[in-house]
Amino acid sequence: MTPVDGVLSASHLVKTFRLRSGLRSTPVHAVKNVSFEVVRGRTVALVGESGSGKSTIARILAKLETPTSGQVLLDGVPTPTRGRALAEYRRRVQMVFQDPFASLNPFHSVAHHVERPVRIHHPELTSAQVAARVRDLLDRVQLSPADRFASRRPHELSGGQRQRVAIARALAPGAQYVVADEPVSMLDVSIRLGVLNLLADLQREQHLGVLYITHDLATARHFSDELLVMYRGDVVERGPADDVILRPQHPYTQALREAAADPERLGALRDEVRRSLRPLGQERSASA
Amino acid sequence: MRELMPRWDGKLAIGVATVALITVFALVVPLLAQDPRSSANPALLPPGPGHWLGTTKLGNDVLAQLAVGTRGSLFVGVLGGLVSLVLALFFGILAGYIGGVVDEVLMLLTNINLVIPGLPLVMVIAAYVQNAPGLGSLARSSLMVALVLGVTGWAGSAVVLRAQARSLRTREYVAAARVAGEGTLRIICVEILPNLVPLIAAQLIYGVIFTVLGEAGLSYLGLGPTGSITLGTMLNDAQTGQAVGTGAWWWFVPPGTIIAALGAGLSLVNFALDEVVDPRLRQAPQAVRRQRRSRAAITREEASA
Amino acid sequence: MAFYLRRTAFYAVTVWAAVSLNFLLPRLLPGDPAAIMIGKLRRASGGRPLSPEVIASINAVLGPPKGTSLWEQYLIYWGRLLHGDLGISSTRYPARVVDLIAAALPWTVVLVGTATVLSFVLGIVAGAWVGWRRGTWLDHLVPVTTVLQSIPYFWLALVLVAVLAVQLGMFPIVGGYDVFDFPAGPEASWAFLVSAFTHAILPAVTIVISSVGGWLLGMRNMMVATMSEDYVVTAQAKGLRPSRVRSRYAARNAAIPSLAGFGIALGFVVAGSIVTEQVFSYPGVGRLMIQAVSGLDYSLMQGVFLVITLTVLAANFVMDLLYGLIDPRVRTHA
Amino acid sequence: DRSGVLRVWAGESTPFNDNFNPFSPDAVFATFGAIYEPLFFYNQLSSDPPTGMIGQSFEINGDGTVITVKIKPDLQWSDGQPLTADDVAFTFGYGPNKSPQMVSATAPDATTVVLTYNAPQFTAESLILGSTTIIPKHVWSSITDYASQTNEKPVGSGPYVLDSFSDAAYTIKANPKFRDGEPAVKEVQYLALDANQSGQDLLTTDKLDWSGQFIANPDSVTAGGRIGTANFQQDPTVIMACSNADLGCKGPQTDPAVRQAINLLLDRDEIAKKAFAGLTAKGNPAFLLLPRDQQWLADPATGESPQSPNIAAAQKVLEDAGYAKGSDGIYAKDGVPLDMTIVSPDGWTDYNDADKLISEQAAAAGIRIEARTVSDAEYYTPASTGDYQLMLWGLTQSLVADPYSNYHEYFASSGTAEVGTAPPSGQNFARYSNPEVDAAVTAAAATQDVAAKQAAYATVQQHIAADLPYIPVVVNASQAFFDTKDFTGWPSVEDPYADPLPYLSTASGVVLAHLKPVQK
Amino acid sequence: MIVERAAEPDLTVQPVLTVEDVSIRYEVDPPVDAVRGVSFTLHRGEILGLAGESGCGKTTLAYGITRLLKPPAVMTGGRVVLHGRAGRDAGGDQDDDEATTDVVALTGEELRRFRWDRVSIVFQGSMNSLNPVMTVRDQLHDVFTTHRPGMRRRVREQRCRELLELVGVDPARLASFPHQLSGGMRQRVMIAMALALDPQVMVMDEPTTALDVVVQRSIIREIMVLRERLGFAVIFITHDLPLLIEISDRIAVMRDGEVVELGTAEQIYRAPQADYTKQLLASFPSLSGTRGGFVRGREEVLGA
Ligand SMILES: Nc1ncnc2c1ncn2[C@@H]1O[C@H](COP(=O)(O)OP(=O)(O)OP(=O)(O)O)[C@@H](O)[C@H]1O
Ligand SMILES: Nc1ncnc2c1ncn2[C@@H]1O[C@H](COP(=O)(O)OP(=O)(O)OP(=O)(O)O)[C@@H](O)[C@H]1O
Ligand SMILES: [Mg+2]
Ligand SMILES: [Mg+2]
Ligand code: NI
Repeated sequence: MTPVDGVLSASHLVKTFRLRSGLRSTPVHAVKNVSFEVVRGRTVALVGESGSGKSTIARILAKLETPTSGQVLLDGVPTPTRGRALAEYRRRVQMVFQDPFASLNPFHSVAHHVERPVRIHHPELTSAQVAARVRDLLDRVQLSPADRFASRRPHELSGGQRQRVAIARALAPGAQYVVADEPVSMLDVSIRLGVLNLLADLQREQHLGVLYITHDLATARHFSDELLVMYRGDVVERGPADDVILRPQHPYTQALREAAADPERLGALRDEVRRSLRPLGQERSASA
Repeated sequence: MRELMPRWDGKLAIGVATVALITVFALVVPLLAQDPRSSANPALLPPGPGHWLGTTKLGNDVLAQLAVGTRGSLFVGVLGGLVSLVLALFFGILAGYIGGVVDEVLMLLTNINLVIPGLPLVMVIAAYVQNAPGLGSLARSSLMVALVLGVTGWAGSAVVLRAQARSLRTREYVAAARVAGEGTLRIICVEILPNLVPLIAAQLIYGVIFTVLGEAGLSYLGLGPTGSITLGTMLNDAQTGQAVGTGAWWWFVPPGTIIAALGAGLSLVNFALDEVVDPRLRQAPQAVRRQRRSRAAITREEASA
Repeated sequence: MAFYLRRTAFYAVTVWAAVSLNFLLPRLLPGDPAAIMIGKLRRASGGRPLSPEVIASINAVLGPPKGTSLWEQYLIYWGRLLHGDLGISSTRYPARVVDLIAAALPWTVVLVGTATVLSFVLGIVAGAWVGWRRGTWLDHLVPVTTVLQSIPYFWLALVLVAVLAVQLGMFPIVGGYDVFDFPAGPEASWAFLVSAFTHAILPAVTIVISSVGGWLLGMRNMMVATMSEDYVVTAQAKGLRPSRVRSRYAARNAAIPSLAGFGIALGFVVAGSIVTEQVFSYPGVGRLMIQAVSGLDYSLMQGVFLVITLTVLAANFVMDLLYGLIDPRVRTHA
Repeated sequence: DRSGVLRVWAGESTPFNDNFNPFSPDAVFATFGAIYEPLFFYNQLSSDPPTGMIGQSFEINGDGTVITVKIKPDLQWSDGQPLTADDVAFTFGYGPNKSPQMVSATAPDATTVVLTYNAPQFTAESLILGSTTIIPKHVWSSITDYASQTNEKPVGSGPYVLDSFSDAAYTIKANPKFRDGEPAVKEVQYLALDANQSGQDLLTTDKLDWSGQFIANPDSVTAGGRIGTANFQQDPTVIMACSNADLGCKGPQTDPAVRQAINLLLDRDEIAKKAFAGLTAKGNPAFLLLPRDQQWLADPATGESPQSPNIAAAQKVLEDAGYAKGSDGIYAKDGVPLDMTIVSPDGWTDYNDADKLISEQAAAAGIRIEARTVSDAEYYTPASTGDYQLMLWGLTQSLVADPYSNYHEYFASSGTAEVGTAPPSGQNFARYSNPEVDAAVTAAAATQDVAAKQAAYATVQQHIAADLPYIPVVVNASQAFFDTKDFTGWPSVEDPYADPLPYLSTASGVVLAHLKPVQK
Repeated sequence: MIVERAAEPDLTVQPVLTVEDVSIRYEVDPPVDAVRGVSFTLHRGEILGLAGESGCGKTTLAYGITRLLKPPAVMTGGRVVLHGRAGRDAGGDQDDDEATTDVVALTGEELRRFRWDRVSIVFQGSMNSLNPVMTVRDQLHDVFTTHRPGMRRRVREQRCRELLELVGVDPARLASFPHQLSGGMRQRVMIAMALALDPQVMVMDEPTTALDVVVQRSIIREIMVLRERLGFAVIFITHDLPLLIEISDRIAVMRDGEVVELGTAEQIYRAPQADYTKQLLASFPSLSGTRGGFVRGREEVLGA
């Protein structure tokens, strides 16, 4: 195992939204006291059903949202909220969004998307150096030859290619940690693995710490070292990925595990349904 | 950006051509025609050689007046449109992007402005402004009329822009830009505004139409600009000069026609922009036509087979 | 409920803002109705001097209250307003502004109301039809409406009067009713209603022609957009009759934004009616407004502006309430 | 078919004010002449002596301080109460009629009224006898605040009484108690319209029988032969200049040379043709209503303003006064260019047009005059307070064939005030002040000797024609249109018994009483 | 290029829907041939899975079968036949349900009556399939008032309540507006509505993609229960191949508008023939089994 030289940790994160309707406001407890650590070179997966607070955590880590309480610590130092320190934090912690169609501005070229973070975080570079770096990044996400892609706009790219641009953008400032919020859920099945594999490769090569957020248990298991299961804002189970998936302890994890499609159980559901209906006769009305 | 450009079609072509013609007319003809204020012609000449659109009661050449008036109206229209656009951008985009309390306050102001009926407000403000001391000749200049119309006419656009800015704000690419470290101003200007271009253009055009018509209305009510010629003041002159009663249609009809044509031309351009903002508006009818054509082709094939 | 609370609060604030604006504007800019009135009286009496009592009494009625702070004036203003006191007109001294408006308002409300509803219904029905039959020759109707929308109201009115009323004699030329038949003014009779109706046709037609295009276009666009909504496709898949899909699923949903815009559009129509009333010598508030403005009759101007604003606000408010009935979503989401 | 109802538009706009108070500036027009009358009718169109209305005859004593009026016997108010000298005396002691110079107004018997003043009233005769509407004492004695009355049920002595009133129209009907017997036209309906165009439309469609309005091409209305027209020019239209720097006027127009130059550069012919549709008469710097006032014209040179421009002469005047043309073609002196503003009320087309022409003509001579239109209110108030440079303005002619009231009203310094305040009496809004003119006007007031008056007026004319505080432009048209098919008895050039303008006080009542419906 | 595998011919199963050589084109610039010569047969009571990546033409095909194609789509060729219950051909006096219908030839009123009565469809986004401004009751009643005009109001209401109960939604929700229901409930309401007229075929186009897995599971189970009880056939469209394998009887794999492979679920899973099928299967790392196509990191590739 690679030596641990950095850690991004979430400590007792709480996020409560206020849903205002008229004069009243109701609290939405999106995240309730969640702690975990992302170590460089390792991957942590965060799974859970829709609305369980996964994206909220991602957005807190990316400083798009401030936690109601709790802290995000980078190498043990609380994260800043403004100024140069925030820029430095952003240089090191980046995010890949769910939707490659929405996360790229249709107005700007591929080069622009990758170049901006380089320029922002490395103002000392000359234009030539920036261009070289952009080319290098595009090559690294296998958008090569880079020159052919640099001037294109998002709508001229396939979904997978777009997500690669998004990844290149995340890597551009020289990120050490990447928060990937369902990075492939909007992609075609056939290209999902390509993108995930690329991310996994980069993670290895660049020694990245990755927080992989998904509701797909299968990829979570294979992609991550550690796995956290979230349910209604709480982490209900955590542990090494294989342990959690193959030997779920918490009832919710078990339910998730059950619900996930598994071709191995071919025909099982049909048989089970037939079995359950037959002895009880036609009158019995179905219940969820 | 291809998809941000309106698609070239008949409507747009007619619209652009109309507006372009009117603009060229307004810019070029005044250089060629005689002084629109010159009364050195016989009065109320019907159209004919020498005076293609006849003369007014004072002997002004209608063509010259029309050209200069169109220029004046365009000036008022564009200026008023710009003023209201700037205000709409300020209120709309700021409210939409920042959200929260700022949004509430700005939208309250916008909504108030929106529900207070426009012309009475313009009349009241114009009456006050035009009688305010210390403004001198500015008080009833076309500049002031444009300002008053601009200041009262932005709310509708602001609502539209806000809605769009709000939806853009929640786009992931805006969040992505923030994560990349972009500043707020740059995000608004570089990430959000360009995507609003068709919408902003549409709002500007709408503002121009609104101001041109508003100016005409104000002029008719005697609150228009004095000292400068616009289509509105021309109509007002024609109306008070009893052009209708004396049968001097050449004095009365052209300014109204130009206003209507300008408005219609701009609206047609707006159509194309609407279709950019909401492609369904173009695609749906087109699709029906294409399908019909193809169906017919298939039936023909089958029939011949 | 939250929705209604919110809207009510909004209207309260708007009313407050309109009233305060109305209070402030004439005070920000000097203009002394009393001086104007005294000047008029003096001219009327052929240059003879006016007695001090007369000047004093006019100052008392029209002049600015002396020795009071702006804040006190504001409170007094509200107090008077709440008692229905809008002051005395200086151009029609000593008529009370309230009486002038009370006589004029019904005309405008009926004219504008009828024309707006007519134009709305026509526009919505035609727009729904054009939208439903998108891709056919009906599409060409849409650009044509822009011309109608771009014609200045008063210009159209003058042309219509010249052609239809003067040349062809099809309609009366001026007024709200036939003053020759009803010299004593409005009365509650069938004949009078008929007269008022025939006099309202041409002004109403003007308003309808100039405003119907907007409704048509908006409705058509919404209709086209709605037609591609999943629930419309579902309704078709359900095998519902086309007429039912059109009315209950497509047109009804497409009309909702237009309804929301109805109140606001009313403001524009009121504006249009002001110039229209001028052309037709129609006895509505628009006429009063114009006279007040040209005579710098601040009380009347304020009064008319306030009444127009409040009326439009009230219409908006009613629309909002109705909107809640028509679109169930707003009742829960603000 | 129209049952003999006469329909009138006197230029009033909707809605009508329910106001029949003869003291109110906002009263409807039928108040003056049709319902209320003065003692005598002074016909502006002729130099004949006034004709009696309520009054039978009058006498002014030698020094002009006592006027004794005999009124007609057995008069009645429209409510049946007797109209006696007591009412007349009451009227002259009431409200604004009570001038500071008045000593007493008494009624020694039922038909005699004695008005006593502390100063000669020769020149005020027409005002006192011809423009003071007589009111019933039994109604008005209890009214203290006459200015804010609306007098919705007027009780008068004229040929008509109020029948019905609405915002859009009111009707007056024949007064059976009228001293000369009920007038022949039994009903008159007054309309309110908001645009000249509407009036013209109604005239051509036979919906209107009488109207006094400007119609640029009267032929289009009269062509059918049904509508007759009359146009008696009377009131001078002038460029009024705030002329007196000493009283606070600001601008180049305070220099008489500038006013003289403007006077010379005007192309009055064109203005008359284009702005006033050729319906006006020629103005004169003596401000006389020629030929009525022919005997008062001292110098034939002031009998008519130049009709065509003389730019060279105008420029010479300027250059002699020290002005020089600047690089922009505009004359200037001491670095101050000749740059002024002339205003007229919005919608007064003829005035607006004339302003535009004046502006154009001035520019041709090197003077910049910007033409602006303003709201009515913005026109009258600044005029009275002197807050303007140039205005196109209408002076009114005196009722009688004697220019005194004009000279006194518009040129005497008693009628003016500092800029910023309105003159307490008189309408010298040009703020002209010339001791010689003042002395001449005072002298004319104190005499009835024609030669003495002529001498005094000569002095006045000489000064005002040179100083030009009011630069004459035209003598304004006043067009009247009337239905000659349904009604006869309209005034004509042959029989100008009254000016047939429906908005003219007294005269309109006289015309109404003269008319006869055509029996069909 | 269809790799249809001769599954053991089961003579007890009857075809309910035959799709023959259907081609559909979008008349855009340039034209898109979204469905190209697709043929398959749907048997009574069967779940036929339709798999394939985004944009391969699944939805278009479903719309084609149900005659719901909207402009600019045109069916350029092919036949869709819905067989009568006993396999009889259409006859004049037979009940609609019994008739064999050439779906493509239906027009106007006939088509309208055919819809929902015999083939119903549940769309991709159930969120938007319900009219937001009509109550659930109104939208359910609509189906009956149109297709069963003689039905009494009371009976109708009763039937609606039954339907909701059937899919596990509280009948009190009849009075609700769609936005007052959760996503899962809306989906169930749509399924209830699709069942209302007891159709022979129900097309489900990604009915559960927007839902979270647990809810998704319960709905799928619901559908299977109902199918067992009511005997309708289902065309189930999704790109989630593992899910299809788990629940379908047979699966058709589509690519670029063509069906590249059709076989029983077991055949597809255990022994895929077409390369594309294999590739698709490899895209889904197995939950409990091996990593499949998922290679994590360079060294493992080398190590493998
Ligand atoms: N800006 C916000 N305002 C109010 N509530 C919010 C906001 N953002 C998220 N929430 C609520 O917080 C909860 C958690 O949302 P979050 O997006 O983190 O869930 P998630 O696990 O990412 O779900 P999904 O899998 O659907 O993306 C949800 O109930 C959501 O409605
Ligand atoms: N209205 C349209 N105009 C033009 N092309 C269209 C239209 N609708 C769909 N297409 C094209 O037809 C093809 C098939 O689309 P379809 O929606 O049937 O795919 P799908 O398999 O349902 O995909 P998904 O899994 O994303 O729902 C695609 O290439 C698509 O781009
Ligand atoms: Mg999420
Ligand atoms: Mg699909
Ligand atoms: Ni006059």
